[in-house]
Amino acid sequence: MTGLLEAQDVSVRYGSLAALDGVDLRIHDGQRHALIGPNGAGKTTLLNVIGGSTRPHRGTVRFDGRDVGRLGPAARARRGINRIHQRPAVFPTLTATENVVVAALPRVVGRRRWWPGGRRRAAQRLAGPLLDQMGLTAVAAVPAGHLAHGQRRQLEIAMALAGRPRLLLLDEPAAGLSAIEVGRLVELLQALPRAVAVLLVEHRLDLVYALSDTVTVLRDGQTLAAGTPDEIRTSPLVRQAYADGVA
Amino acid sequence: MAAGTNRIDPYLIPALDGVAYGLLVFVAASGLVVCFGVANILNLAHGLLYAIGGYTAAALLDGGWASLALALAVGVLAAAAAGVLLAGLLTPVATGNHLSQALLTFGVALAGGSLLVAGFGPDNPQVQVPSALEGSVMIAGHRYAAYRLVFIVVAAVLAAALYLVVRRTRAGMLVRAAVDDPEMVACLGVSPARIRAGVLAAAGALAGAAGVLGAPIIGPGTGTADTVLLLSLVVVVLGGLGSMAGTLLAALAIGEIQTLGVALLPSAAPFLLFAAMAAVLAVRARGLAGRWRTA
Amino acid sequence: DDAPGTSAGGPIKIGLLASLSGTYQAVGTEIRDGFQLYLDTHDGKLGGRQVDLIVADEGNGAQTAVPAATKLLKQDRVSALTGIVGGGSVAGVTPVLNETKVPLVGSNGRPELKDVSRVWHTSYLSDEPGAAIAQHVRDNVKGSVYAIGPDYQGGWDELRGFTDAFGKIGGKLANADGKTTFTPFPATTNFLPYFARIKASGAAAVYTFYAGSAAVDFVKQYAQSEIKDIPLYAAGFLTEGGVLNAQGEAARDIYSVLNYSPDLDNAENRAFVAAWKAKHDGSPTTYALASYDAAAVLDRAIGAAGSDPTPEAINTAIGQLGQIASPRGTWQFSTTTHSPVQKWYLRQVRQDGRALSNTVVGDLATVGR
Amino acid sequence: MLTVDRLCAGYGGGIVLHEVSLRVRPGSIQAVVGRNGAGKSTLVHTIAGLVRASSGRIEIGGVHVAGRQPHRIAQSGVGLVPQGRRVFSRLTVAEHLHLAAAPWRAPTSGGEGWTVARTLELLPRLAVRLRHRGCELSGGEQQMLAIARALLGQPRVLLLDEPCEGLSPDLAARVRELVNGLAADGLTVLLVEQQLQHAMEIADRVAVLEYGRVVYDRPTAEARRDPAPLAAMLSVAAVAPPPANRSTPRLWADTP
Amino acid sequence: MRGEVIRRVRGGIAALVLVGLVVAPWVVDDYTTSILARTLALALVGVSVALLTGVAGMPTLGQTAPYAAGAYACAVVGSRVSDVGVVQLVVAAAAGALLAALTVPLVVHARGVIVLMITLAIGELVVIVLGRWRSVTGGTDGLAGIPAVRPFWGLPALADDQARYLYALAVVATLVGAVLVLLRTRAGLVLRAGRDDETRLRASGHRVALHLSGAHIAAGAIAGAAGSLLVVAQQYISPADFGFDTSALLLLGVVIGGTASVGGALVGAALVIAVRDWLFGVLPGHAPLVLGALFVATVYLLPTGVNRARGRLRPPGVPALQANPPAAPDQATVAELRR
Ligand SMILES: Nc1ncnc2c1ncn2[C@@H]1O[C@H](COP(=O)(O)OP(=O)(O)OP(=O)(O)O)[C@@H](O)[C@H]1O
Ligand SMILES: Nc1ncnc2c1ncn2[C@@H]1O[C@H](COP(=O)(O)OP(=O)(O)OP(=O)(O)O)[C@@H](O)[C@H]1O
Ligand SMILES: [Mg+2]
Ligand SMILES: [Mg+2]
Repeated sequence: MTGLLEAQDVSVRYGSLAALDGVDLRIHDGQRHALIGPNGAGKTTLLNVIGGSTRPHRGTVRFDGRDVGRLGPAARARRGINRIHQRPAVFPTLTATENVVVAALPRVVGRRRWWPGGRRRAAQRLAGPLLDQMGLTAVAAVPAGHLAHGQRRQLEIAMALAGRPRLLLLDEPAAGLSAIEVGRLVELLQALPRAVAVLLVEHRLDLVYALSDTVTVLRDGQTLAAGTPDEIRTSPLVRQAYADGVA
Repeated sequence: MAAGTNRIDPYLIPALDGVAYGLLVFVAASGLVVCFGVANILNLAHGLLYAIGGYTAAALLDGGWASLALALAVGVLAAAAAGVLLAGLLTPVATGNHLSQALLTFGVALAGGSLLVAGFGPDNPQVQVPSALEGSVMIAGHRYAAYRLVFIVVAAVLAAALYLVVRRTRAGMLVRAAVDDPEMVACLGVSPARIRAGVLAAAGALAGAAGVLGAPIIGPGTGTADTVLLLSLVVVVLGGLGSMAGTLLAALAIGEIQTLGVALLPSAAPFLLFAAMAAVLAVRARGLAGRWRTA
Repeated sequence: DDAPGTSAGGPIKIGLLASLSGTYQAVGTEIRDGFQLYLDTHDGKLGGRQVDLIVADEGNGAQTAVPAATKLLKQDRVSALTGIVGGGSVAGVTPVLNETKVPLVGSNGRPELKDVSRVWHTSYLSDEPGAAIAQHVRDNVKGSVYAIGPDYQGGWDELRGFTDAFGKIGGKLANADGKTTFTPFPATTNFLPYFARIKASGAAAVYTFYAGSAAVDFVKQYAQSEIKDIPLYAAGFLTEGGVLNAQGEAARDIYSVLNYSPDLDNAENRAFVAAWKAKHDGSPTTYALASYDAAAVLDRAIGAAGSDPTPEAINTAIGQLGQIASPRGTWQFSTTTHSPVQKWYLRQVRQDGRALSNTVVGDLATVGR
Repeated sequence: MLTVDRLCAGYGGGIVLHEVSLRVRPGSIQAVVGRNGAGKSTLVHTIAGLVRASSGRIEIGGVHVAGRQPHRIAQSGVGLVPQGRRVFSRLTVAEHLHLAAAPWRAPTSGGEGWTVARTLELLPRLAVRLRHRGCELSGGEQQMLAIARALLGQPRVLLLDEPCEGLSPDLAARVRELVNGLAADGLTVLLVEQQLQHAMEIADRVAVLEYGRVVYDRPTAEARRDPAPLAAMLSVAAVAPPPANRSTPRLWADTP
Repeated sequence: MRGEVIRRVRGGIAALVLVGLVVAPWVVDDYTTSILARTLALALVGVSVALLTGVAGMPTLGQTAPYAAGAYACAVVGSRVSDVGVVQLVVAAAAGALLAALTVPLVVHARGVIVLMITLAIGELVVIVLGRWRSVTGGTDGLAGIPAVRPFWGLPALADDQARYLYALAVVATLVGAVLVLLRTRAGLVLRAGRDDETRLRASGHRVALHLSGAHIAAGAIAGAAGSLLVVAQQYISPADFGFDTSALLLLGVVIGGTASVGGALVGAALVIAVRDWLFGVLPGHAPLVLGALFVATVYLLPTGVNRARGRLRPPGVPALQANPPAAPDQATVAELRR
């Protein structure tokens, strides 16, 4: 079985710094994969490469069997790669609802989507339930620029889901969320359709273990270990990696 | 060989003049580099500040060195004071809110310009260069204005000083930091309002100095402010908004386009400046397209 | 609103449109002051009627001139319009003039117009100065002449006047392709590259036309350039009025052609200059003179228009004025172009007491169609 | 000493904080927890002067500072680690440190002053990124920079708005340890933290903010003794027991 | 609540203005009517500027380029081909759109001040071409003697100021209505989102360059149509009508009106142009001084315009901050604060 996403030998250099150095990653349909590692390991960079906003120096990215290396982020999003950013990125002057509508537009389905205004209406119908799931109904009409930090993160998750992803890239989705919101997030991710693959970057290992089928550990741009959560949890190598990351 | 020299010869002086003219444009634009390029305050009254310097020069210069020094001092002070005034007026407008800044400073430029003309009359006043610099010198068999040669030195010094101040001093860092996030600068204990006043005062001083020194070349008059503003804006934006080396290069390019370019392609002269500008900016924007808002 | 024109002896409204702000403010102010001077020296009356002079600002060109003129014509309902600095402004105002049927006695700019039935100018046609000086240049310059001017309608006309007349009498242009060099206007502030071309062309003299700050730049840079020893001939505006003061020493010896100079020796001029100097610093310019003459034209025309000087009547009366005595010498309207048939003078910038001034050094042709 | 008394504040047309009162003694850490949007950041920003208080008092060292300009408040010794880092994107790390350093200000009572060298020792990753600009750093590196920036100002009062967001678990633990040490040196610390067990590790008092109101404010010890109300309020399963040894970084702190 | 009131008040004002505009020619004199007609044309360009500057986030100083293209196309068609208004409008709009389409490669990738400068250059280049292409444009002195237009086949030509004004009003109302409808579809939403954060918009799968090109061309068509109205209103055009100061004043007018609002742009641009034209008539020589002072005053007096231009602060009509806690007492506080 070929994977939904296959990244091979991905390398990204910034000047003399190798942010990623020959990383391989394979995710198949419906897989929940986590990416962990100390600060500056290259996790966000790898997400950027897969999402299309950073062009790798070397290596290929194939999605759904096709080489997407030359496609920009928009084209990849239309093929089903949706993401949230480490720093929540929302449209500040648009209301929360409008944010979700915009995110939903490119891949919205609806019977009347070819009619004038039809797409927008179809997207609008999607927004309400999504905001509700993220607990944002009360602030649906507030411009996103006026939301609290955690609310923005929740909004961006709703936006990513609105794009009907086949592969969801989550960069620290739980950072800054309170316990209740984290619980809600876990529920939501666990309730995702089985076909949706998830690539999760997270420092909170309890979440990683709870949510992922497989884990990759990055450090200094290289894959240090990969395996099931149980394997990773007990690997002394991984513990070492984190400890060194501090010193 | 001789034929070769002959073919180049007519373009020698335009090429040299391109350098001098480019440097003049750089000096005129230097205040705007600090204000807009570095501090991100769009000041459409920049030409007015230059004109203040120019009129000061016209009023005070009498052909002696002492009067030049005096005019320089008065021009710099007056323009810096105008800059501070402008900073005061700009207080309610957020940094980076270019359109509102444009509205306000354009208004100041309009009103101030007509006040200047009311004060000094609609005629272009005479500007007397120190007599030692009045004449022309011979270069490679061509006559060339001495004053313009001096400019090359002045501008070079200014460019170097600006670079050092912006890149190396704490003040320069504060200004750049305030562009990104004035609130966080305040949380470091520095008043963003004071930074803004300082920037506009410095920009005013530079423009005033440029106005006094440049008066013999781009003299004071009803259209001066607009000419200087337009050239400065072009230079600052072409130069990549705040990069000192880029600005200098852009100024030199403008200088050469306006002299050598005109000498080589006289029929295209009217189009040269704007066509070159649009092309360069469009090409560069395409290159930057990915980078623009990711940061 | 009262209809245009009023009962016998009553006041009459005249509209004056001139650039009182912007690039041409210096010219516009002269035009206003010239007209005002005539009124002041004639008890504020034209044709025996008290004048209600309504001034409006032309700004930088047609786009501000048109609404200002519309106000004068449609709201103030003036009986005649005068002034207007720019040729483009005149062109822009023409449709409104045609609609309201009010005569224009312009005192400066004059574009090409299809229909001049209601348009009169006391100044000149743009190609006349060049035509007037061509013969003199042909006689006195041994060699070819380089023609250079600003790239807009006024510049094209001024230079065409010279090159056409000059060519007809066998003169040769030094320009590379035999055509006048035009510099972008008003963008050109640096003329050195053009001077390099002039030098390379081997010209024996230069003919040019610039006005305002371009004239200052041109003359100052010329004096410092490598062609400073080549004689410079110009339409008189190059050294007229305030610009001469700004040019200073750099303007010395420049020859220019114009329909007026303050040192002309006739009774009208002595009175005019004396009255001017009593009110203003410096000498009057051709702009002030033309406007002064516009007032004189209106004075006589309104007087001749009878008890009800409607715009129509004034217009008809202007056409029948005949010879007009003026500080520039006597002149009259051409019946075809409605602009003056007048004498032109050769002037040179020379020391006059402490200051430099344009001194008449000879008479040129009488020109006008 | 930081005192907030019946403080009300908000943005534009509405009020976010309703009569918030807190009292943080020098050398102590006050934790503030609460759900997203409860008003924690607003509280911090109001103290720092970035949001205008509509009524109420803010006292720092006995001086009433509400209504003062933010830079004046900073000059009186308040340091801020804002949520979302807010590093200067166009300044290099070295420039950040140079700009933030205030060696002329007296070091925090009891402790040694913060120098660039000392901060780099604490956050070694920054040392190898000195020439990188703010926008080129990874999320965690930016967070480190924000912390370093606040420390270099030699604050007497430290406002920390989720300082450990995005830091790897070990580093987060080290930062908490550092904060604890700072408090021991006499610093006044207000710590906003989402993960209650982490807050309780070091805080002397815990306050819960709900819809802009303080609904709970007790010493940590008391909260540990009777965790039920707190747990109910934040709907967390239980409050973690006090760590055995507060100074050892616990590598798998998050392991359930 | 408050948003509702504001919306009502605004709607009321808009209706009043509209009624005022319709009855204006019967109330004011010919001069004012003719000025109004000209102003309407410029205000329509203002709408196109707002579309680009406020909605799409591409601040422009170059809308005079398609405006000029439309005006000259209309003048040429008017004097050589057809005097039917609809034909001229369509030709002018097409000319404007075409010019805008030609410049798309220059502007779509640029942002902020860079767009400002590129569009400035485009505007200046167009003016230079207009001044030199004498066989078609009449050079710097412009084109006069354009025959009066008849709105539709079979209708009489527009002979007086009143008729010309009403024609302009009808066209402007139709086009502005169309723009308002367009902005309510997803196009408007996506453009606003792109102004906020383009990278994010791309990450959601939108083709940003395509949207911006579309907006640019549409704005060009509107400006072109406005050009045809200018020809109708003043029967004379010259390069001076399309110079830098026109662009600058339009942009300022749009800023005053609050960049992102079409109605605001219409009013702001009209106000600035009308005040300028009026000042040149009544305060000869002092117009720039007064106009300048007015701009400065506007920044202080119209903070809403300023804030909305910034696009950060809360636009009016947004409900209160958070889901208010169940308790009641804070209602009083909130109400107090709002007063
Ligand atoms: N645009 C850039 N220019 C230069 N260096 C960069 C750039 N972006 C990232 N880096 C560097 O690449 C390395 C990897 O960064 P990345 O953001 O992928 O880390 P990360 O694993 O996401 O870390 P964190 O957990 O802190 O978010 C870092 O050291 C960072 O400084
Ligand atoms: N700039 C702003 N303008 C208007 N309202 C705002 C603004 N910033 C925050 N708010 C509102 O104020 C309330 C409190 O926000 P605040 O940022 O203080 O929450 P918080 O407790 O810090 O949340 P989080 O844990 O998500 O950071 C929220 O409802 C938010 O929508
Ligand atoms: Mg990261
Ligand atoms: Mg917060």
